[in-house]
Amino acid sequence: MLGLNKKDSTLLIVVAVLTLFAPFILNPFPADSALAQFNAGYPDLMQRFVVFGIFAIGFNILFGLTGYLSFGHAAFLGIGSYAAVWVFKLFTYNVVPAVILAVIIASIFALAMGYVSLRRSGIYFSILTLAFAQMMFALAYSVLSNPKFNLTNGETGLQVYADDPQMFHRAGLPDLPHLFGLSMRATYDLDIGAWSFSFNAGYYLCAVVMMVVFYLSIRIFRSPFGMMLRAIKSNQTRLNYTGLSPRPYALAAFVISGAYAGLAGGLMAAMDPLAGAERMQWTASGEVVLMTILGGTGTLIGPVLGAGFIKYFENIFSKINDAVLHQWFAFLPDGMEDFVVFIIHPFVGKGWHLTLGILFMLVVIFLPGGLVEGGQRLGKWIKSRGKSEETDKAKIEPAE
Amino acid sequence: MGILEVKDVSKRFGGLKALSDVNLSVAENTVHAIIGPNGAGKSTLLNCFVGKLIPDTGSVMFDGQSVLGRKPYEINQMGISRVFQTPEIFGDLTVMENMMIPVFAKRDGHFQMNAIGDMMKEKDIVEAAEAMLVDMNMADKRHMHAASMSRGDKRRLEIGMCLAQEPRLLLLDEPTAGMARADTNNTIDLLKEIKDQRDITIAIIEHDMHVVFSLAERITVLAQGTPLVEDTPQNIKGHPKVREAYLGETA
Amino acid sequence: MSKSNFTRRGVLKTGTVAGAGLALPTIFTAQSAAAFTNEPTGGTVTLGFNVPQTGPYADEGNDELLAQQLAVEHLNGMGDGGCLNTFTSKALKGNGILGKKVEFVTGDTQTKSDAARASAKSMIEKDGAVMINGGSSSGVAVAVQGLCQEAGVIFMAGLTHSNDTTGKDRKKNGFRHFFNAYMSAAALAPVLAKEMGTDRRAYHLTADYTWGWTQQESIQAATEAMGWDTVTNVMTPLASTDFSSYIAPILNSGADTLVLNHYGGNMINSLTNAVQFGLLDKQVNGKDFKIIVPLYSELMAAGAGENIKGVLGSMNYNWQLQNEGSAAFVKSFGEKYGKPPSNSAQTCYAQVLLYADAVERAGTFNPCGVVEALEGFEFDGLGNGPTLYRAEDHQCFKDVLVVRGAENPTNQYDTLEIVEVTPAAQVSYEPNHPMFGGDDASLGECNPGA
Amino acid sequence: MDSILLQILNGLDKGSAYALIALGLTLIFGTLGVVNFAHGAIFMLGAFCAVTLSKVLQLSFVTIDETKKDFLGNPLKVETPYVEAWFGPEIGASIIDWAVPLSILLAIPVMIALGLLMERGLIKHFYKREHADQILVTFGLAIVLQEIVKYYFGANPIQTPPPDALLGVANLGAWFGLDLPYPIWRIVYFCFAALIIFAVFAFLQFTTFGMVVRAGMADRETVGLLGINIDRRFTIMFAIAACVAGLAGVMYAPINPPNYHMGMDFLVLSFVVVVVGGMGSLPGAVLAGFLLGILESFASTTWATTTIPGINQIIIYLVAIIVLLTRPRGLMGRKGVMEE
Repeated sequence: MLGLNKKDSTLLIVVAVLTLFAPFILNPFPADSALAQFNAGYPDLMQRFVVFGIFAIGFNILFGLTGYLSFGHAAFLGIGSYAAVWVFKLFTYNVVPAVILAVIIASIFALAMGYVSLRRSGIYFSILTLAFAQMMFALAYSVLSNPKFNLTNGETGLQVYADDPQMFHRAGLPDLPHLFGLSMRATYDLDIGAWSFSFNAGYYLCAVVMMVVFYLSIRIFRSPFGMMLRAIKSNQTRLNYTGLSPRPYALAAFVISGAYAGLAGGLMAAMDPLAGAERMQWTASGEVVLMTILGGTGTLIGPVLGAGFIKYFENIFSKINDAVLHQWFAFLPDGMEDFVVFIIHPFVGKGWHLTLGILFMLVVIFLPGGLVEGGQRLGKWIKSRGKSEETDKAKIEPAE
Repeated sequence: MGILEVKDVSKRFGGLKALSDVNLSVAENTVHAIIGPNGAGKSTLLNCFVGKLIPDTGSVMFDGQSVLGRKPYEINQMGISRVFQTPEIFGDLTVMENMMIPVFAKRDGHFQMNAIGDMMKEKDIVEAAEAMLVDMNMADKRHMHAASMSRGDKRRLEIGMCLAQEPRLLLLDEPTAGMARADTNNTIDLLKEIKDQRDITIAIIEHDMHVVFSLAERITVLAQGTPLVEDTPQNIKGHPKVREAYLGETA
Repeated sequence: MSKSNFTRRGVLKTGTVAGAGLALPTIFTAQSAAAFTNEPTGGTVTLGFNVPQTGPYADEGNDELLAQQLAVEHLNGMGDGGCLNTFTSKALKGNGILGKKVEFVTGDTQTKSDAARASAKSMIEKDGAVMINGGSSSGVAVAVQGLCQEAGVIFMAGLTHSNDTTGKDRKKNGFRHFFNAYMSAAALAPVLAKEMGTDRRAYHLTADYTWGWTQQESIQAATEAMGWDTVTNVMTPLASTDFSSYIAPILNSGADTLVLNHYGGNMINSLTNAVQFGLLDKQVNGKDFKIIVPLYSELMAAGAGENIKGVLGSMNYNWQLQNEGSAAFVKSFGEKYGKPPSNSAQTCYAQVLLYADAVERAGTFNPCGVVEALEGFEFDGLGNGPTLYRAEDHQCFKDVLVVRGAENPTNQYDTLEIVEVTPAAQVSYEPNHPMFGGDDASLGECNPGA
Repeated sequence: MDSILLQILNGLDKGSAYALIALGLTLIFGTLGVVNFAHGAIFMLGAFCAVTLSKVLQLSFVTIDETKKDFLGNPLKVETPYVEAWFGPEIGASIIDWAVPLSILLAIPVMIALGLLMERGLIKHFYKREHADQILVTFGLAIVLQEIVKYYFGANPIQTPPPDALLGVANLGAWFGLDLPYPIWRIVYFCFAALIIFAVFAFLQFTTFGMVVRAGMADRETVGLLGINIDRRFTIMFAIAACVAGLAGVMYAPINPPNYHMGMDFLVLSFVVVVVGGMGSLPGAVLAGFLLGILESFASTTWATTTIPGINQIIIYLVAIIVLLTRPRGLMGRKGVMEE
């Protein structure tokens, strides 16, 4: 299918089905039940899953394939967001030109930063990218937001004001980012019995874009170019002595992953037209590194899983407060209830960082290949269990 | 006029004179061995051929063109391939992919951005790589991870990868170092086969005299950064200067 | 079927979405179309408390959260009722809001505008919150206020001190109970003149971001108006942890007063460093060297420890304030949590009650009704004395406290002492004041969402 | 002139902290080849050793003073530290006063134990893993350590003053007729840092243990072949590195009040320092630490910020870029360390 082999086609179809039905899959619990706390199927979080998925897929093209560990990719995400919001401010709320410009501008920055940084390798490369990104963050956060020349609107974040020109904006179009009139916030709620599902236009736009870029990333992985990138990671010396210069390949990968980051940034602004400088900070760059490693570096689906994992914790676990805990364990006797709440309390709500940290360690200790390896082991275990049950049956039957 | 002409090459590292006034000519379609005791400057000399080092003085010409100041990949594109002391292969890639990369390099030059094509559908590449695997007797290992093979197989693969580029000059840096006897003999056989079947010049740096004398047509003996003698294997064997340099015997 | 659509102008026809291939069998239950975002339909109403729970302001966020929980208790008729008994508006009965039991959800702003918007959105989209309350920085407040405007819910800001929140970034759906940089300056200036004279040379250190700039601008304007000179203003990066290289040049600058336009960790460290360098022991131009921290908070005071002794600053509220509302609140908070409330806790508590009261008076949760009920609302009994929610910019006008680090605190909670209660009239300004966006600033239209 | 000297002092002081953290980081890089993202957290734990000791020393029993009222109008509870009750008010008070220097005694065993525990319990299993995995696991560890501290101590900074005797300002320039007032504790910090750096270098230079470690840094396999148990020595080096960072933290507590995320604030900077100095080079780390500290101080002067607006925000990163582009392996880096 689409020039993919059977395994990749299956993966693509599975991912497509999962994204398409995500509003159902992520909302498994009835809306009023105590477990509804764990539902993640609301527009904002679904959009975030997908947007950060795109970001991580792109990052994986650089890091997973070439092994160049960039600590500055959040800069491109931020640049993409700023570019998109500027399009909203100056021209139109239509997301198409905004996202396209976001990709272009981010790629230009990636080209410049990659050209310089790729003169070094290993940790020296990482620190160069970190330094560039931190400089851009500092510029965006304060230097370029002074009243005389306000490019980024600093701490508050760049947003659209009523007096912005918006040259191509017409009455009748939504006053928010839209796709040819379809507002990104348009949400259709479907209630089936006790369940409630939200279908959001913005999410589906992001999901379609993610499917496209996911497909592209599979193609890149399986292409001669992808093979060259893996060769860079594997052995640069041999590559050099095979008549191939690693740098143009690495630079191309850097720009592609920068463009992915810009795309994610543009989409992020399209979902929520505000671009804050914090998304450029080193912690944000670190986050995408963690997402990729957590999911499984160099695997196709890993980064998306990693992105979902981290964003789920950030948005779901942080909201579990003591009141919610008490509600959950209300069925226990009083003393018992308090005790259970006391035990769980440090790990949820304001303690969600702690849980995340522990999980980082557990995953990397027990699943060297990240979540993908976890999935594979689970798959094998189920298979072997299925088999052993069959053999059990086979053993039992003759005995009868 | 040889295919590789080295003229008056000198190289110092700080106070240490690694090479001094090396002159060397490798004739086309011969196997030329460079031997010498440890620290004689063999590796330094080789590194000057491939762009890893630039000599302080002198010139290195390949087929009439200077290689000095060019990047390793550019020199490779001129037609010089190099086999390393420890096999340098793409360990994370499969054997087949290892073989495809030099074929791509041969066809596309040093950079081509083919980002969404399917590499397994590049028919000419796949065929050429397959053919080379068959030549190298490795067709059955095509899906193995290169890193998981034995040392001898890695060496075989590396040589195959070099040959896949159809180089005019193949440089071998102690190709049998650290190998078991059997592997060494296999490698010798392989190189003999290559020598017989292909239009290729081979320059070999070696420690192991057994290898040298089984393969070489000309031998240059290097000692303390200068060539002592250059001659045929038969003449080298009994040469007093060589015995002195190697065994510390006085003539 | 319901459809939520966060747009003002563009209303999408249901048909467009249904036409996108989602034809529905009839077994699905249908809801009536809501009149506004998250209209509460059952017996409960959900409020969203969006405060920093991780990052440097986590403790402040925790205080806000405690106060908000207390407010919910009081609204639901539990506990001692707190300020419900002293509040001049008697609309609240202690039976929830409009008879609906009050529930709340919490979110973590992480003191980042992105994360704050994400958690606010999650509370609006997932949990059906009709109002978002809290926060501890102006960047977050402005960002979340903008979001609430778009989404059609009410935003009650927590701790936000930048002029912009109710200045150029004011929004019809957003309200600020906390005071602002201009008010700090206006309240401080007369006290400074009285205590330090009108002939001082001030050296400003300013956190290099929006809040810092408005704070510095306000103080400079107010102090220069009373005759002070401004020696220089030095911007310090927000990420700075050590301020020695900014403090050292003050020694020989000829300045006799240092103004620290810093907040939180920045302020704690810059003040600590300034005291380390012995600035407070110096005599310059024949006067004792003085340090001013325009915006104080209890946590900053605790973090700075002994260093705040004698240092002047301003606050929105302090638990030592003697009035009926304050006494009721401090008692209620103190008995429940064993410590007096901070000024951001008080703001968040008051904001919840004010919102609930406005809903009761309007008789609806519709944000537009709430906006109408809050605009121009005058009240007392929440701890700050008589207060006006001004209609033009949704800023509260009330007395501002000038405080000083106590020389001899008797316990860990009275490290600050109230020097002066500056009356509201002295800190008022025109809604179109140039520091507040001038004539261009406008609240826009109220947005009920759907 | 005075102001330039003052900024140099400030730079040396900032540089001391950078150098001490970077020294440990580069030791771990050089010996174990591990990228330790938890190193900042160790620094933070050091500072909290000081906080803990001063809290412990101030542990009090409560008596009720009927004459005074607390904020709720109840009788005031007066707390008297046990130390004061045991040793008498004066000695007790001075023990509390000297809490920070005393906590060095606490920090050394705690940090060494922590280092050993970390290395044996976790890091050991990651020698052969990719750097990416090392980053993830140590970053996870850093978060966990940080959150534990936050859970017990809160997020707000905790003022930890130096002993009264070391409070205040000394005029360093008095002997030379210059006016150079400088906080005493900062001078103490610089001297302390110099002492530690000297001790580490002396240890590596003049003890057999140190020589083996240095040889191991240069070529791990060869030393292993000589039959020396290099792994055990490296474990000890890890503990020493942890100890250096921890002590840097203890002494830093009075300079800026410790908070739970102070380690993260220093982590990135110290990585930059290590890389600018050259990966695996101890003198490089120290040199780069002081260099960046001084440059940062000068970039914060009004003169610098008016010449190039915002220079104080970016100076460190700008220097890092320039150094790395002109000197491929940092100021004093050796070839082949941490390069893939």
